[in-house]
Parts: sequence; structure tokens; C-alpha cells
Amino acid sequence: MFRVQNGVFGYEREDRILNGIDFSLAEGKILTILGPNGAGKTTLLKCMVGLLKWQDGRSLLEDRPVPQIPAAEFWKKVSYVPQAKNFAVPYSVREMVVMGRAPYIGVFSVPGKMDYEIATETMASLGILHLQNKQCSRISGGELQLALIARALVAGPKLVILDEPESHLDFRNQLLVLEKLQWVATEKGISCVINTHYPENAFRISDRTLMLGRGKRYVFGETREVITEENLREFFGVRVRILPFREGERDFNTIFPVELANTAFL
Amino acid sequence: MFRVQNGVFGYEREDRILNGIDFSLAEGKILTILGPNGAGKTTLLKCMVGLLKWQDGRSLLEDRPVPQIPAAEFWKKVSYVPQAKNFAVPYSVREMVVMGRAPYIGVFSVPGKMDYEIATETMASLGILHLQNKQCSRISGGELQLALIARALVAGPKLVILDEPESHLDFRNQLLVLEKLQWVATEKGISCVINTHYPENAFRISDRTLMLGRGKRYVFGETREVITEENLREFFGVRVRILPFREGERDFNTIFPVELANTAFL
Amino acid sequence: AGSGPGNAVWGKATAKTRTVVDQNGRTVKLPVQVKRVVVTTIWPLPSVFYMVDGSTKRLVGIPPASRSAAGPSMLSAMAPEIMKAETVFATGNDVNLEELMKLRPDVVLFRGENAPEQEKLEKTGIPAVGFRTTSLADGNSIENVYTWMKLLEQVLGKSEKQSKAEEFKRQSLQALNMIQERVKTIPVEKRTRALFLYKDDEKAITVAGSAHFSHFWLTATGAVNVAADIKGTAVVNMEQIYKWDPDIIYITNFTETLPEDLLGNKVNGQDWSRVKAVKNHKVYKEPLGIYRWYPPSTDVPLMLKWLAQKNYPGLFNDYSIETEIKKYFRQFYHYQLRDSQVRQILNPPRDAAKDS
Amino acid sequence: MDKSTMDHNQVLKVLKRNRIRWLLLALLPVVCFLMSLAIGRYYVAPATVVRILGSHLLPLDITWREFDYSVVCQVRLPRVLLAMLVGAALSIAGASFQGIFGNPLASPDALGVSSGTGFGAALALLLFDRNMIAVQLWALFFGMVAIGLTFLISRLRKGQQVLMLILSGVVVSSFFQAMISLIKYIADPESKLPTITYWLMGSMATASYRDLAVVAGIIAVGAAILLLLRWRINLLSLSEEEAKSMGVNITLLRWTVIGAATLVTAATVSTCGFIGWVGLIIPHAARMLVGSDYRAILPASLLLGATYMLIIDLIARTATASEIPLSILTAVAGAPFFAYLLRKTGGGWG
Amino acid sequence: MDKSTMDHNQVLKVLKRNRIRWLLLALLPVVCFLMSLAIGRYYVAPATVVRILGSHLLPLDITWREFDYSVVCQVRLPRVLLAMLVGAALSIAGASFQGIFGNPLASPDALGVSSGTGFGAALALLLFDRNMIAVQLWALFFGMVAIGLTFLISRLRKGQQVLMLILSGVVVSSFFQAMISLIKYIADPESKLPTITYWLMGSMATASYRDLAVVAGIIAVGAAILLLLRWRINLLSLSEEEAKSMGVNITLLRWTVIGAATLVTAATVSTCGFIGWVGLIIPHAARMLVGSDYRAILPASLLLGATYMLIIDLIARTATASEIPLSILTAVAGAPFFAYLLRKTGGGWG
Ligand SMILES: Nc1ncnc2c1ncn2[C@@H]1O[C@H](COP(=O)(O)OP(=O)(O)OP(=O)(O)O)[C@@H](O)[C@H]1O
Ligand SMILES: Nc1ncnc2c1ncn2[C@@H]1O[C@H](COP(=O)(O)OP(=O)(O)OP(=O)(O)O)[C@@H](O)[C@H]1O
Ligand SMILES: [Mg+2]
Ligand SMILES: [Mg+2]
Repeated sequence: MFRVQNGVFGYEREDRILNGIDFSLAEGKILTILGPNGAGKTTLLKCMVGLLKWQDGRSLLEDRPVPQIPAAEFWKKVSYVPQAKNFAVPYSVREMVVMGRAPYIGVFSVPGKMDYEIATETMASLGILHLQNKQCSRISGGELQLALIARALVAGPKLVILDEPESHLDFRNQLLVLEKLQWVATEKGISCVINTHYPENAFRISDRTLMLGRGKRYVFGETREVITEENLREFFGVRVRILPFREGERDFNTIFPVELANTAFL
Repeated sequence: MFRVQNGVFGYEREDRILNGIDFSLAEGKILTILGPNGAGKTTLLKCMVGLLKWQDGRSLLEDRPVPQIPAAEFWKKVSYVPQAKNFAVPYSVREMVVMGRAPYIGVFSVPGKMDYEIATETMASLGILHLQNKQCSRISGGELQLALIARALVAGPKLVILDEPESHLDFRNQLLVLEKLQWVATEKGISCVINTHYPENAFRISDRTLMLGRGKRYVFGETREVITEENLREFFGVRVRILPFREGERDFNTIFPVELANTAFL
Repeated sequence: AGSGPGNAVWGKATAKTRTVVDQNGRTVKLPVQVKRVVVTTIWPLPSVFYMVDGSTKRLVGIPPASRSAAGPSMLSAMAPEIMKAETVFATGNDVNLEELMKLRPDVVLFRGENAPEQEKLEKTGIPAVGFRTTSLADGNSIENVYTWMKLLEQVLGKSEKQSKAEEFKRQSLQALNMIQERVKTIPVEKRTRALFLYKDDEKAITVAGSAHFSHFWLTATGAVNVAADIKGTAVVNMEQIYKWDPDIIYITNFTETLPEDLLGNKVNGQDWSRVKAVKNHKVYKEPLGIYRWYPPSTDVPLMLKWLAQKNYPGLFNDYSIETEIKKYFRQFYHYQLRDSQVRQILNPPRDAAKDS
Repeated sequence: MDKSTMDHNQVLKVLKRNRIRWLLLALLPVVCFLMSLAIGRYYVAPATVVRILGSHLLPLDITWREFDYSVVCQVRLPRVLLAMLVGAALSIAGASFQGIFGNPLASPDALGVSSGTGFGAALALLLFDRNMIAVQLWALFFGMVAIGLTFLISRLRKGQQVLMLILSGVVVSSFFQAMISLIKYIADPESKLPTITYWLMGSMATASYRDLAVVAGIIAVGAAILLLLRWRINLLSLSEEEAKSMGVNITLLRWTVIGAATLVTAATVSTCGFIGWVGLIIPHAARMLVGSDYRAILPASLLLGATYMLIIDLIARTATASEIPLSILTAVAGAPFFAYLLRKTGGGWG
Repeated sequence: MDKSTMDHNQVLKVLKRNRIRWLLLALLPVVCFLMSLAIGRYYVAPATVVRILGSHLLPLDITWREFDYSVVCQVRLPRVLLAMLVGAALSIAGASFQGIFGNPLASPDALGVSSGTGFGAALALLLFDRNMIAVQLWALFFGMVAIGLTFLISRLRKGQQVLMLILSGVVVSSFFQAMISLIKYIADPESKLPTITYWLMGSMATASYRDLAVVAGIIAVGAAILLLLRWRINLLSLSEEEAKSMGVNITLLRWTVIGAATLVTAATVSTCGFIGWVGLIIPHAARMLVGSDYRAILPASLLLGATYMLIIDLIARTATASEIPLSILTAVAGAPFFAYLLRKTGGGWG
């Protein structure tokens, strides 16, 4: 339902960060993007949704090139959650979340009862209903991250794109968000793309993984095939151990970085 | 060398977040603070360094109450790295890092050659020297986090306090920062306090751990004794497995959140 | 409901009317009997009113600036009632309509160039007659005062016989011709080069150039206006004064500066001592008669004679300005000036430019 | 459980307090309007005022004097209406500018509209005599020229749009201010200059029904657009990327708001000159009263602005026998109130 | 390896380009200064100018005319010096205000200093006659009163300090502006009003050594403090918490900067009235030329401001026989240059 063909991008003309990126994502599937700092993960997400323009290649949503889809229509289908920021916005969490309904609300209109109901529901399902009247500038980093995720979900999108959604979240909330995303993907058929620094989380929920390295390299494929001790060592310069274990009926993989691989890497 | 006695704090009078906090930290030791979102970790750090005022109790640095130490002197000994933010500041990474030298630079003075040399050294040791001429607003989240850590270290403090220093960092940089902190603590005798959402990291480097829960509870003690499956379950509401394993000559613990413990927790 | 102006019950106002054409070309309906007149924003007009009507009793309201000008002038001596006319309804260029209506004027006289004011007055239904100022006669004070007098006579319903306008114009032109006759033989390079100092204080030297009254005065009396390049009044610097280096300097009544300030070089930051007029002690203050003599006033012939004497003392030594002043005041204002009053006219005090 | 019921009660309490506050805000201008018609230097008995007003609806006997009628209907009524319109217009424009620039120093002149309009008026006053319609049209025209210039300059380079806009506005605004100085400099000081100066100083004294007719329509359209966009303006306080990812066409939205606010500002300046303070301060006062949501700030600014201007103009024409210039009153009367609000709420920006 | 050598070369290139730029910036005012002394309405041959100036150092024969000497030494020299001082002062004050408020709309009047000073001057002009020393002292005094008021109001409540300051400044500034209107309103329109109006409009026409003596000292002290704090001002662009955790006493630092900038602004306004544009725009121009580091912005503003004012004043006194008001020239001459910079650099705020 979403694909990128031969995506090329660089902030400065000579210095390309992304080169010939090709991947696709089916309905209800989860794609994780992994990669070291500064590899271009955030940049990739922004290019995907058209916030930055591909210098070559293109993104396709439901087989239509993204630039050809009217903005209002596109943003009903796609939600984007940027990396969490410090908020100067003086709105309450409820108002913030309801802003996610903007694509459905006429230009000359204001959010109605239904919009608030959807917002309330979403906040409840993420367990942040008790924050609804708090000012965004006065909640903790993790609480803010959850509010942003709620804002992305209220628009009822087909594709949710999240930049490091588990950062600043505690264990419980990380699990909650991951489970929520999985539920969203499997039950509602919403596709998800997430950036993360935790391959464990990729293992836990994602179907596909794109591992981005410095110097324009990348691998894309089944999560299990992409996240290997070998690849991690090569892309991150860290020696890791992948430890499979069984708990109750489920199989898990825990990934543990042991030590820096070769300091000449950088 | 640093201790908190009976610390009490709440943003609103009636509603205390921290109550009767007591702990101490010896020279060259690392203290990790763990806790769910909104528990008050950030608040605790701010109270420790006097950015927020304890409503009761006090902090002591080298046995002197913090409010009695002149600001200029205090901030030579203590560095604080806030949770990473989006930077509107239009300075280059080098200028940002050199700002950390402020306590040593006279009010009517500008940073000199020595200050820049120290900054260069520090950036080099954190592997971000190649970023020195980049604008802070144009580097990735992880790169920024490293720059902030460099800024904290240039002042040559006795105590470094970091709010979620590994967030936004990739595997390699996480290891790098943790190793650097450990080196700083053991080799230079600098004490460290860090907030984190990753008990694994606490295991890896910290001597003491303070686990903060909602509802004013907390435990403080040897890391090994505080981070138990039992405590994690109680404080975070998540069932986790702590898996010890051996790699080469070293013992490691990996911690894996399995599932939400009891959904009635919140 | 009484029967006074504006008091008539709506629709029952049946009084007869007549019309005049004002200087904006508007046809204005006036009551046959004009008993209460208000001048809003045209400062010299009350003194002209005195000339036309022989008293200012019909003037129920005048601008505050007219009253403060009247104080040190002869007008307040000749028509003490002017000091009691209402002034509160106006400030600067603004008029409070309701306060104006409280005065129940039969006619309002306003500054014709002030379009917003005209609009405003028309709303009230009070007849409003516009008098234009500089845009009227290109700085020719004779023409200017003459047309004002003519229009005022119409407004006040004066008959041909009562009219003083023609006699004023005749005497003015007579003075003008007399002067022109004598100066016309002087070659250009021998003419007195004069400067009108409009205002002078530590912050600014303001001179009056062409397209202002100064130009008329100086050309009429055979002098060369050194500031002719400047339009209207403008601030200049000392360098420019040095460049002009005038033979004679006149100081208007719009400034508190007196000749001794320049002669004694008392103004900080301005070194006048090297200027020719100062070296030769030819710095004079404008007299103050029924009104300031610099702008158009009904004293025009006197101003001409005074200026001519100062410009060319040798050419105009056949009359005494003191006698001329007394004669003129007797003839037009029916007022016998004392010698001390004549001296006061010719040597106005510093405060003449100040709020009284 | 306990917490949520408390919340519920709290919410109800807040709602109730809000309703009273809004009722007060809405009643204020109405009360002040009626009061204003009955007060003035020229005494007309309140009963007579009511009869005169009523005579437009009912066939009443004419028992009032000529002047009574023209005072109430020709002098006061258009003036009071104009004051309300102008106050409302400047305040809502100011609030919108503050919203889209996220800058508490932004005011209706931020983009050079007022000075452009003022320049147009001054030029027309210099060129034509006694043609107030021409003055208004020229003023409006140059207001549009100014905003157009700002637009073009801000487009010279892509970058931080808001910053480029603010800087372009500063430049265009100072440019037209300089042009106004130029006109004053070349205007005849005896005849034209006082008129131009007086006109620019700001006054409602010349209000006529014709003025009203010209501006009321423009202001109504502009204010309606702004009011309709009230929630969208909230979205502009997010970061540019976030706003875009909510399907907001930032550039279009921003320029629609700017266009409407410009229209409204130019219309008022073209009718009654520069009136400072209102457009800058009333939105802050509104923000402090009703919070930082533009759904509330815009209508509150409108009501507060109308009331404020009404009271100021009432003082201007009644306090002393002569008209007091509005520029003297606006700040003096509003400053203590503003300081009080500042003390109570601390500014209210987040 | 490859990258770092490239970096090194690049750094050298940048340094070299920088050095040339600074050399130009520093030479500009010197060249303009000399040129200014030789140009004026009254012609003095450049050679004579040099001889006259030289006669203060060497025993030269007096071969010039009386007027020549007083034109060069009494009329031009003090005026040119004053223009440079004023331009430099307003620009550095503006740059500092923009720095501590992080707001591109902040200007030397941000906190009400100019209007307070203007009010003091207007009041003194109304009350005393022809006593310019009193005018200057009153002006300075009320400048301080204004900043004091702003301080007190901003302290009414703890909160976002910068916002409270800006809003307080807006209020105090409008208040004193209203007070100025009041004074103009009660001043006699024939005698006092034009003097007050002209004075406030801003002019260097009557610069004397006495004026210079009064302001030069104050400006030197204020500007020196600001220059010394140039790096500290950088620190204020961090968040409050971060700045604090670097041992910066934010409040003290901010008020030291405000104090120095106030001094400098009040000194200029008390000598030559309101001169707009310079304090708002020159700092932006400097930022676009040298980047966003206040260690560079402050000296660049200083040099650029001095040059700019010098040129403007040169035009004002030579272009026509009469003085052209500075307010006409400031924006007109600078706007195209500013638009060009805007186009080249996009504003330069980060
Ligand atoms: N606006 C910008 N202009 C120029 N270069 C930029 C800009 N934003 C980012 N970069 C550079 O592009 C590279 C990729 O940045 P990006 O933010 O996409 O990294 P990332 O993979 O998301 O990193 P992280 O994991 O730290 O968030 C980095 O080297 C960064 O310095
Ligand atoms: N400025 C503030 N005013 C009022 N309440 C606040 C403020 N900042 C934080 N809080 C509240 O205090 C509580 C503790 O916040 P804090 O930021 O210390 O949490 P934290 O433990 O750091 O959380 P996280 O792990 O998400 O960063 C939260 O419930 C938050 O909503
Ligand atoms: Mg990123
Ligand atoms: Mg925190």
C-alpha cells in the first residue's frame, strides 16, 4: 500500500544521505527503520511523507505518487509523529489531541462533539485520559510522547509514521505503545512505520526492517533476516548478542550490546 | 560527596511528588534513577541542583548545603544536562560545547584558546569532532545529545547529572556514553547521576540505584539489590525477566519486559 | 422650546435665509440676521473681524490660539471683549461638535483647506463658511486680507457703504506703489539681501523662503530673499546661513528670539557673530499691531512701510513710522494709540510668542 | 474514580464561570452603546434620546428641538457605531497577527498595512482638496500596496517564513512611515500640513454614515473570515512540520489570515487614522481573560475592543469641552487595567 | 582524514574572508568620517579642511577665511562626531535587546526607554525656556523612570520573565507616548508645539561640543559594558534552565544589559530626539553580514550603525538648502540595502 522507489536525498546537493532507497509496505504491516545516529532515519521519514522533497525517485501511496495526492486527502490517510519536542504550545492535552482531527474539519469550522469523543476514546485507550486537562508544557517527557501518539491516531489513518515513538517512555508505556501499534496494525489494518534505536522492539512487533547505515548503504527485508549479529556489528560498529529465550508460550529475542566492535569505525 | 536529606517537593502545594527522599553518593560513584513516566525523576534532578527549591529538606554538596554555595562555585563542580530538546539556537556545535566553560570565564570575558582546546579534546573523546562546525539546529537528535554531554564535561565538574543521556542515541553511542561515564567516574573520580528508562544500563555501570514510583514510594540501595524482577514489576507494572549471561570474561544482565503485569495498575 | 438658533422644533424653522459663496466655492445658506459667530481654526480671522465689524461682540467663539495672540497685541486693548470669547470647543485643528452646538452659532467660520472639518460641520446643519489661507493668494497679503474682508462683510450682512475692504485695498496698493516706485531703479546686485528668521532656538534655525508670506514682503519692499530656494518654512543649518550671509535679518513673532540674542551671540551652538547682518547690527524683530505682522493682517500697509524703511533707510526717510501707525489706527480702528502703545507695537516683548 | 468525579465537578464549575464571563463580555458593549448615545457635551434628556431613536421605528410626535435630533442622529450615533467597529476590527486583527506570528509584539501594523494606508491618505490629502471619498480609496489602495510589497520581499528567499515576513513587514512599514514624513515635509505648513497631521492622529470626530457604509462592509467580511478561521489559527502555533502533517496548507492559511486582517486594518486606518495601543494590547487582555485558545481569544478581543474604543471615545468627546485626542486616552485609560491583568495572570502565553 | 584536511582549508578560507570583511567594516566609518568633513553646503576646499584640522597638531600659517574655520571645526566636526556616536549607540543597543529577548522585533524602544526620554524632553521644553541642559537632564531622568516602571511592572508576578518584560515594556512605552501626546495637546500651537515636534522628530542640525560632552561619556560607558558582555549575551539564547546551570545569573545579566542599553538609548534620544529604523534594522543587517554570534554582531552593529548614520546625516545636511528631516531619509536609504541582505541571507536567525 506504500512504497518508495529509488529515493534519493541530501541536504546539500553534493552530499547525499539517502541513495536509491527501495522498499514497500503492505496493509496492516509494521516496518521498522534502524540505523546509527545521523544515518538519515528521520530524513527518510520526512521524505516519505513529502515534508522533504525526494531529489530523485518517489513515494507511492496506494499506487498513487504522493505529490499528486491533494494534501487534505493524503493527511487523512497518513499520520506523522515527529520526534518529541519540548512544547511551548500552551494548550491542554485534550486540545492537542483533537488537533489531529484537522484533516476532517472544514477550514471554516471547529472541532465538534464527535471529534472530542474520538479524542477521549483514543486518550483512554492509551491511558492518558487523566492528563486531558493538563497543559502540554507541564507534563513529563513520556506523557507528552503518548499525547503525540494519540494525536496521530485520532485521524483514523491508514498509515502511521512515528519517529522514535518509544523514546522517553518507561517500560510499561513502551510495551503499551508497541502493543497498541501491533493491535492497530493487525486489528485495524493500519500500516505503521517506526524509527527506533532498539532492535528488540523491532523484533517484537515489526514484519519488515530497513537498516540504514552511514555512507548510503542499507538492507531491507524480513525483520528476522535483517537483524542479525552480523548486520548490527557492521552497521552500528557494536558487538551484540542476540539471546533467544522462551517465556510461557512465547518466543522472545533479547539483544544485548556487549562492547564497541572496532574503534576505527567512525 | 553529595547527599539529599528528607527532600520534599510538589508543583502544587497539596500534591507532593517527592516525599522524604534520602540518599547519598560517594566520590567517583554512579547513581541511576529509575521510575515510570511522571514519577518525578526529572523533578528530582532539578531539586538536587537547586533549579527547583526543595519545600522541605535539603541537598548537600561536600557537606555544604547547596543554597549556601555561590552559584559560580557550585556550577564549576556540578554539571547538569537537561533532557534533549529541539534546538533553535543557531550556534555551531563547537560554540555550544564551549559554552559549558562559562563558569570559568569572567563575566566581561570571552572564551580563550584554552577553552577551545578543552572543548576540542572533549568532542574528540566523544567522537563528535567532525560535527564541530555544524549548526546545532541541523544535526540529528543523537548527535545533539552527544554535544550536550560534551558541554557538560568541559567544565571539569566533580558531579555530572544527566537526564536520560542515552535517549536518542544509537547502540554504539549508548555504549560510548556509558563507557565514557564509567571512565569519568573511575578514572577521574567524578560522580554521576543519571535518569534512565533502561535498567540494563543501570546494571552495566551504576553502583547505586534509586527507584522512584508513583505515589511517593521509592527504594534506594545497591543496584543489584534494587533492580529485581519483583521491584520492576511493582514500580512499573510490567513483568520482566532478568537474564544473566556470560560473554568472554564478563558477566552481563539483560532485562526483558515480557508483558504488562496487571492492567488495573494505573 | 425657545426661538434661538437650533432651538426651533424640528421642521418648524421658518426663518428667512440668504446665501453666500465661500472660498471653497460652496453656496452656504445663512440666516438674515447673524448674531452669533464662531471662528474655529483660522487664527488671524478674529482681528480681521474687528476691522470689518468695528467690534468683536458678535464673536462668541474663537480658537485658543487667536486669544493668546490677542493678548499682547492691540486687539485686546481695542476690543477687551475678545478675551471673554469662548475657546474651549477647539484645540489645534480639532473641534468638539456638541460643545460648538452649545454656543448656538448662526454661522461658523472655518479653515477652508481642512476638508475633514468641513465634513464634520456640515453634519450639524450649522451654516459653515470656509476661509482659505495660503492657498488663496500665493502669499500676497493684500489680496488675501481683501478677500477675507469681502467675504466677512457678506457674512455679516454689511452694506456697500459700511464696507472697509475697498479702502483697505486702496491704501495698501498705494503704499506698495510708493515703495515700488522708489526701489525699482536699484540694480539687482545692490539690493538688500534679507533673511526672514521664522523661528530660532537651540534645536533649529527655521527660515521662511518663497511660497510663504516672507517672499511677498521682501519683493514688495525691494529686497532680495536669500532663502528663495526654499519653499515655505524650513530648518537650515549654520553652514547655509554662512553661505547666504544676509545683509539684514528679520525675526518673526512666532519665536521668542530677540535681536539681542543674535547680536550678543547667545544661542548655544550657533555662531552668528560672523554674519554680515549681525556685524552691521541690522537684526530686527517684527512689530505686533492688531495681529502679528508677518502673516496677513489688516495692518498690511504699515508692515510695508516699516519694512521699506528698514531695508533702505536712506530712501524712505520722509515719513515717521510712529505717525503712520497712529494715523492708520485712527482711521481704520477708530482708536487713538498712546505713545507707549506705539512703542510696544514696534518692540514686542519676548513673551509675545508665548501662551498668555 | 474519585479523581474523575472531581474532574467532572471541576469542569462544570469552570463551564459555569465561563458562561458568566462570556455573558458579561457580550453585555458590556451593548450597555456602553446605549449609555454613549445618551451622554455628550450637548445635553439631550435620555427620554428624548429614546424618543428620537424610537421615531425611526414608530410614528412619534416630534417634540424635540432641531439640534437635539442632529446631535443624537447625526453626531453621536454614527460616531458611536464607528468607534465600536474600529475597536473590534483593530483588536481582532491584532489577535490574529499575534496568533500567526506567535509573537507578542506583533500588531496590526506588523506588516506595514497601517503605514501604507496612512501614506495613501496623506498623499490623497496632499493632492486633492475636500474629497474624502478619494482619501479613503487611496488609503485602502496603498494599504494593499504595502501588504503586496511585504509579500514580495518576504518571497525574495525561501527560509523561515515567519521571520522573513516579520522582517519584510518592518522594512515596508518603516519605508511608508518615511514616505509619510516626506509628504508632511513637502505639504504646505499653513494649509495642508495641519490637516494631514490631524487626520493621521486618529479621531472619530468626523464619523459620518458614509464613512460607516464604506468600512462596515469591509470590516464585517474581514472579521467574519478571521472568526471562522479561529480554530485553524490554533494549528499555526504548532511547528511548521506538525501543522503540515495535519493537512494544513500553512502558506495559504497564513495569507488568508493576513489578507483578512489587512482588510480590516486598512479599512479602519483609512477612516480614522492611526489608533495605537488597541490592536496591540486588547488581544493580550483577551488572552489573559479567556486563555490561549484562539476560539476564545478572537471573539473576546472583538467584544473587548469594541467596548474599550467606545469608552475611550466617550471620554474623548465628553471629559472636557474640547475633544481630547484618542492617542492621549488610549494608553492612559488602558494601562492600569492591563497592569492589573498582567499581575493576575502573568501574560498568558503558555 | 580527507574530510578533516578539507575542513582545515575551509576554515582558513573562512577566516581570511572574515578578516577582509572586518577590515572593510572598520574602514568604512573612518573613510566616511573624513569625507563628511569635506562636504557641506558651504564650500571649503578639501586641502583647506586638511590644513585646518592639521593646525591643531602643527603650527600652520592661517591662510583660510574666517568662515572656513568655523564651518569645519564648529559646525561640521561636532555634528559628524555626534552622528557617528548616535548611530553606533542605537545599533548596539538594538542588537543587545534583540539578543536578550530573542525577538527580532525588539528595538531600543522595547522597554519604553525612548518614549520615556522623549516625554522628559517634551515636558522640559514645555516648562522651561531655552535651557537645553535642563531638557537633556530631564530627558535622561524620565528615561530612567520609564525603565524603572517597566522593571516594577514586570516584577508584579513571577512567570515567563522575558514575556513579562516585553509586555511591561509595551505598556510603559505606550503610556509615555500618550503622555507626549498630552504635552503636545496642551502646548501652545504657535510657539511651543513646533519646537517640541521638531525636537522629537530627530535632528543633528544643532550639534555642539556641549551636546557631545554630555552624551559621549554615557554612550562610551554603556557601549563598553555591552561589548564586554558580548559572549554572555550568547548564553541568554539558551533555555533559562540551561543558562542557569552554567552558573549564569540570568536576572542580573539581563538587567545589566538592559541598564547599559537604556543608558545608551536615553543619551541619544535626549540629545537628538527619536531616530527610528537604525536601532531596529542595523542589528539585523549586522547579523546577516557576520552571523548569529553576538561576539561579532555587537561590534559589527556598532561600526555599521556609525557609518549608516553618518551617511544619512550627510545627505540630510547637504542634499538641499534646508535640512531634510532624518526620519525621511533613514528608511528610504536603508530599505533597498536591507532587502538585498534579506535576499542573500534569509534573515539569519538560526
Ligand atoms: N536541516 C538539516 N540541514 C542540513 N543537514 C541536516 C539537517 N537535518 C539533519 N541533517 C544532517 O543529516 C544527517 C541525517 O540526519 P537525520 O536527522 O535524518 O538522522 P537520524 O538517522 O534521524 O539520526 P538520529 O538517530 O540521531 O535521530 C545528519 O548527519 C544531520 O547532521
Ligand atoms: N512545570 C510543571 N508544573 C506542574 N506539573 C508538572 C510540571 N512539570 C512536570 N509536572 C508533573 O509532575 C510529574 C513529574 O514530572 P517529571 O517530569 O519529574 O517526571 P519524570 O519522572 O521525569 O517523567 P519522564 O520519565 O516521562 O520524563 C508529572 O506528573 C508531571 O505532569
Ligand atoms: Mg532522528
Ligand atoms: Mg523526565
